[in-house]
Amino acid sequence: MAVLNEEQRMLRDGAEAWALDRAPVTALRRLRELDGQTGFDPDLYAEMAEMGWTGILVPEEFGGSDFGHLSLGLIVERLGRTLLPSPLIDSAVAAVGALRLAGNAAQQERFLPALASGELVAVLALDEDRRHPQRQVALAAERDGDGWRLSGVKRPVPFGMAAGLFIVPARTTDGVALFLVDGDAAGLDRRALREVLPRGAAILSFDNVAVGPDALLSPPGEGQGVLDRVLDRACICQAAEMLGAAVQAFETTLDYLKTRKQFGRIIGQFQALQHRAANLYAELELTRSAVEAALAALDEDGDDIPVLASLAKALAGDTLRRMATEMIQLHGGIGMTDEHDAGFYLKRARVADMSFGNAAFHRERYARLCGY
Amino acid sequence: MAVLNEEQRMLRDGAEAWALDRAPVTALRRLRELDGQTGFDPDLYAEMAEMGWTGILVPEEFGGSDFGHLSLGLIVERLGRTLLPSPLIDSAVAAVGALRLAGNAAQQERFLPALASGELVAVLALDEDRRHPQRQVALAAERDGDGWRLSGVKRPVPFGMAAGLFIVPARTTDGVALFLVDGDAAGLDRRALREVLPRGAAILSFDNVAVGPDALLSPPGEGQGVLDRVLDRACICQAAEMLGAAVQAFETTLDYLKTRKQFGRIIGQFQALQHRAANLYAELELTRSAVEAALAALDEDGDDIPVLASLAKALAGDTLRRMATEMIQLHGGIGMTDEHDAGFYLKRARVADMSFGNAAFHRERYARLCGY
Amino acid sequence: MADDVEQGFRAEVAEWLKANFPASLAYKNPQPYHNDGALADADADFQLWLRRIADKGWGAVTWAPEYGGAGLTRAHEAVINQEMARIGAFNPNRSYGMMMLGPTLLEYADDEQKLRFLPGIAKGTVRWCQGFSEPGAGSDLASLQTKCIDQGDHWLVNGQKIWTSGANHAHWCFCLVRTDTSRKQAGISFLLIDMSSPGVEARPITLISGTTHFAEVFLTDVQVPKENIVGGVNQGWAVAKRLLQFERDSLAGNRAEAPSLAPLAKRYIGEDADGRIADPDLRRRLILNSMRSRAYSQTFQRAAREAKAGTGTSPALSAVKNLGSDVSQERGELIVEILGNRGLGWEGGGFEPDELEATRAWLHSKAYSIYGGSFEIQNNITAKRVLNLPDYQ
Amino acid sequence: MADDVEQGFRAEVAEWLKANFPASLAYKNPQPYHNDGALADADADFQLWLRRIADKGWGAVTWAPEYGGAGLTRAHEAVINQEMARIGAFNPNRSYGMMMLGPTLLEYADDEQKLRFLPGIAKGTVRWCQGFSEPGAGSDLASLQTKCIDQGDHWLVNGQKIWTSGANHAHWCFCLVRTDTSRKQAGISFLLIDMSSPGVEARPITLISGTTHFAEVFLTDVQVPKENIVGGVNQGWAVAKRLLQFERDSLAGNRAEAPSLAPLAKRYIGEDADGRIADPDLRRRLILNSMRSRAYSQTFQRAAREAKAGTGTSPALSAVKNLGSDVSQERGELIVEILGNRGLGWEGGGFEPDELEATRAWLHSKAYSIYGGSFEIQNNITAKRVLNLPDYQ
Repeated sequence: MAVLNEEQRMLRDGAEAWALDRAPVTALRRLRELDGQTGFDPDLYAEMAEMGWTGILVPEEFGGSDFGHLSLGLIVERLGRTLLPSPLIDSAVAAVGALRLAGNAAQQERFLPALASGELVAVLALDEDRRHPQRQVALAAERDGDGWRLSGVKRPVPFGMAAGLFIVPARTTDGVALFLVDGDAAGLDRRALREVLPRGAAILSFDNVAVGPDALLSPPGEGQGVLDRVLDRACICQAAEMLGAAVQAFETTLDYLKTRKQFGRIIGQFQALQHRAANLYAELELTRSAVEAALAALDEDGDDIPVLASLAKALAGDTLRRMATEMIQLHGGIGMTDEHDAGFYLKRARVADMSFGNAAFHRERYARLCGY
Repeated sequence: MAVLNEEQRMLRDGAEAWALDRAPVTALRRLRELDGQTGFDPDLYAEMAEMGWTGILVPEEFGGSDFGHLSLGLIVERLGRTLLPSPLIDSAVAAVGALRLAGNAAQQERFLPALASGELVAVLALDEDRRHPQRQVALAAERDGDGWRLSGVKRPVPFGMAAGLFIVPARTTDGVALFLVDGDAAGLDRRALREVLPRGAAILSFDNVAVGPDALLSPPGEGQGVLDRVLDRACICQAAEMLGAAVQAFETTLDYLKTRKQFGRIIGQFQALQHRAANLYAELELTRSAVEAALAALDEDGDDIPVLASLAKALAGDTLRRMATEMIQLHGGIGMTDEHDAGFYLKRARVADMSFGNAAFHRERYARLCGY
Repeated sequence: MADDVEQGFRAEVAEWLKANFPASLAYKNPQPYHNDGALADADADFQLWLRRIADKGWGAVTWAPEYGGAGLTRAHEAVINQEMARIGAFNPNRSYGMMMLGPTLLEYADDEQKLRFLPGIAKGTVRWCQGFSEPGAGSDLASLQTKCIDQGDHWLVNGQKIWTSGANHAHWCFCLVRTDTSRKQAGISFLLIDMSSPGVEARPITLISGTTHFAEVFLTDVQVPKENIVGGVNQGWAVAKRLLQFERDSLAGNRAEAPSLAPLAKRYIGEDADGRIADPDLRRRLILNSMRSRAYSQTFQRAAREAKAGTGTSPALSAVKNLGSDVSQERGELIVEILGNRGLGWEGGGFEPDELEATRAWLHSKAYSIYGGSFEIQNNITAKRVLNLPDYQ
Repeated sequence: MADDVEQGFRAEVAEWLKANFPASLAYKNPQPYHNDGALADADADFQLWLRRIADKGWGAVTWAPEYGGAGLTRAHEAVINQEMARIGAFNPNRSYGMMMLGPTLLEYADDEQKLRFLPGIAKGTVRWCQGFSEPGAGSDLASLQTKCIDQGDHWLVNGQKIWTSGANHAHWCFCLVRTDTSRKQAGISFLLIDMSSPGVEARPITLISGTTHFAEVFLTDVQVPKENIVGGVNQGWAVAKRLLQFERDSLAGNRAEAPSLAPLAKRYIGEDADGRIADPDLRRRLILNSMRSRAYSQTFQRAAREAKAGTGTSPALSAVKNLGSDVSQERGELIVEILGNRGLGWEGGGFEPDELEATRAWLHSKAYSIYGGSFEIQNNITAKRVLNLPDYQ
């Protein structure tokens, strides 16, 4: 575990206590059964905002605390343990990050306070169908007077049914630009997707959506650079959340190994399972190191952030998938039932891996950055 | 184990008995200590020839038995168990294969009987320094009257110090051609290499070596096609030999697990080791299937030989390496000593993997052939 | 079978198939991993096909006609299977009864039981479920608790079963029950229970894949006729072990031969300039899986050849089962990774039916290494029985 | 240390290093995996460097001056290490005595023993070897048999040790001996034996890598002074366990931070049109190893930070050791695969010295998961002490 200051310890302990009390896995179950399109519980999000979590990356002048990424990472790790669906990473990390990196004074003043207070949920509308786009944005923006017109499709957009604001990378004749698009913009159609786990995913169809000049967050040619930096932040926080889920999957499994009896023995006595547990523990420790190093690098503005981000996201992706798979296997039949939580960890492993580029994408990115 | 006919069973049992009696691992040790440049024991090779093994792929009219590749595979698997170094694959499979596939009547008459009787050892001079060439032969052949002149370097050439004849792929202006070059040709310099295991490897330097028109085995443009087919045969037999080594490494280790005591127990009682042994057993069975399917395809002249060859060679490479590594690990300290045989299996794993293209090469080849 | 006889039979089969196999079912075997009858029930053409096969006796080609079979040889069966495969047809009678109970009854049942139960299995009219596992017992089957008390003219059964595949669609259940509480394996009997008996209740269990393939079965004061025990009182363990071997065979057998994923990957991910799948990291894992999958299928064919020739040591089924589940679970993971965001769908619009099916199949595949003897149990068996490694105690 | 004090000390160190570190040794630490003194002995500049460091007290920076150290803090030591690293210098005193025995003596030895043995370690003048393992004992250290009998004025030692690193170059040996045959762990003492005593014979063992780093040590009627037992008679097990912890630390610590293999791979294999290592299969394995290697090094740094801060749960050393050996063994395999045919050389012409060295290092690396507590033992420790999983019995 990282070396923390007093503030960070309080945040972490607060998040842990709150998650246990307010956001156990049953919160996810409830959301699934509600079959709503929001993908998260607005009341819980309001509580999170009240505790200041949505403002942790927002400067104090806009109502945030500017505590930094390590602090936020500690919180999402705790929330990740019980798989709480919330737009915290999408909105309070990615959208806040984009506005801080590229927003002009007016844009920051307009949106950052609302994001910090949790009143506004803003998300990236990034993926275009099958996978992470990797510099191949297809949604097109054309100049129209002093504004722009956007056409194309983004999917899946997490929390896309509920978000009030989208940050939309679009292709222009001069390169990628980022736009701020209102959720209720004319010509913007949203359709809900039912995924393996609730996260309010949507298909966004932009049919000649007109936006004004004040919607331009990052001008053509500069958008990709900003987007890359935003995605590094999102990846690292997403990895922290995945680490939390993996830790919980491991601990739940470990508890089971210590209580379940088969053939007249506690199954945790079987050496083959002991060694598997030991190897999983080692993987968890590796992943924790990568996640914490990346979070620290963000706060120190280190120059190897892209490498550390890809490392953390790739490791977290593999570790969580492996851990969730072993969770099911070691639980045996009960782990295959919907009644047990194990399946949720497996599903989350897949969804989280696909968010902001999967492990394969980040391994390849790491390789390119490191000259392989 | 493959379903065998009576002839094949006799060959297999004969090879097994002979290998145990005449070619235990001490034969390899002896060769190493002799520090000779031959890389094999000519007396043992003569015995092998006497039993007809060198003629198994040679037609009866040239003094062979034409028993086919499965028969030869059974023998090399048995020889592989005790790691006997011999040019059987290089000469009796690859060289014989090249002469049968491409040789004219005169060439076949001149060389096949001598190869079948074991008097002549012929090998491919294939690799050019670091790795398997994969269609990038550098050694050049230029026309000179009605003959040719060869210039370039081949290394390592196994049994290159002892071979009487080389089959040399060379680049011409019209594509790859194959040449037959006498071991004592003027301008051909051979220098011995000391490798981790004896196999008589040499550096062959061709300094304007003049050969006559009768040295042309495969004309320009046709050489690569012949070479590919020859290499498929060599790969498959090499994989059979590696399977034998892996089986022996496994069985030796299994015996050790059943006798070695630690903490007051036979270590084979420890479940973590039991499961590792079970997984290794499964890998061995997979590899055996791939090897036997490939051998059978050769004898049936199946049309997926290239795919099956790459599959068998890649699997055998990984399996033998893994098995040899586990052999050392499970033997503990004693496995690290030169006195124990484990290190020989590890070294053989690496050398055999590099022969005729390593596992990575064959995975990639398999992938290309199968459209990945 | 002589070559010319085989030729004649083959032609006959081809002709019959042409006339009788419903075209709508070609290459669409609706029994992929569900196998609980629910899907097949809904399809009229499937029902028609099942009836035609049953009438022909081909639901159980090698069984005697009095047991509902066609009384033919394994060679005939092979020809029928080959001819079916050629046109995308399939045997509609791949039920638990057919794959597991039938062969077991042929070996252990008395004549009366055979005549009574085999025809329903061969014709596909009676659906069976397996009542082995119990809550708390898991892989340790022999610790089962369901009580079966001799009441003179009948057995009285009380207990609970779990992981009973297809219990909510089954007519009968083959059960393990405890007829002697003083001994472990030697106190178990193999009992056939009519699911419509009073006191039998099946409650479906929803799996992570959303299917309700399994059920819990509650047995409360269920009366079962005395003659429904197979293999003798307290002799059920041997019967069960044999049945589990048949199960292992059929589970492993189901998973040989899988089509290449290269076309799917190229469709979803694209190719690089060199014609390779554009994602190099995923590509390598696809290659490895393909190679293992092919070698697995070669292993299967080899085992079959060797079994036929009765020679050599065949690869142990316990190890083969683990290889099979490993290869197919990895395949399931690879497919959803290929599908990318399209592999995250659960239901409803926005996803192709194939995509939704792949996601469910991926989730379901996690069961391969749990059911039918878990990965760990198979490894124990391999270590002990194949490698002869000593027990811990 | 205040910032300005540190600045001053750093400048002082840099200046001293500039004046005293032999240029010929820059980036050429001759102690890579041999560590038996044989190589270092042969190098005059190395000997010079060792003497200069010893005179400065920097062979054991934090030890008290009466023990041959410089009496400085860990912070000073860190500055010295950083300044050395900057110019490719290194501590020439990384011996078994320094890494394992010294710290143990500091905790367990009496004052007289400390004054007698620590200076030789700190100055690098006395070389030590470790006499723990015995034939037949392997990982089960506590079953050792070497007898140590109280003869009134001395101990009489008889027995055999194996895997004694550097025994043929060592002046002294720290041994585990049995002073009580009636108890297992509680009958073991920690004894220091002069290798020049009559009855001590070391026979080198050749390893698969060709090195003779280890030896068998035969102890025949060896007389050892009574005062050479550390930590008390029959109290040796605790001393040994502590020493093994130091060993684990140093083994794990040795293997953090490894330079990228990409340049080597591109040199030996070439690049594709896209600038990638031309062998896509090997490339992916290189990437995975690089990622794990980096995360391993991050884990090390984290453990150090956490240990310093005394907060949180640090990753268990047993698990870290296994990760470390795994990553470096894989690296060894990758390097010889990169070298291809050039990775098959043993000695003599036709190979570059670096190539031969890589081949030997690959073979030697197989020992990482065996010595200092095997992979299996470390996993047992993790399962038991870190994860609190129950024992089998």
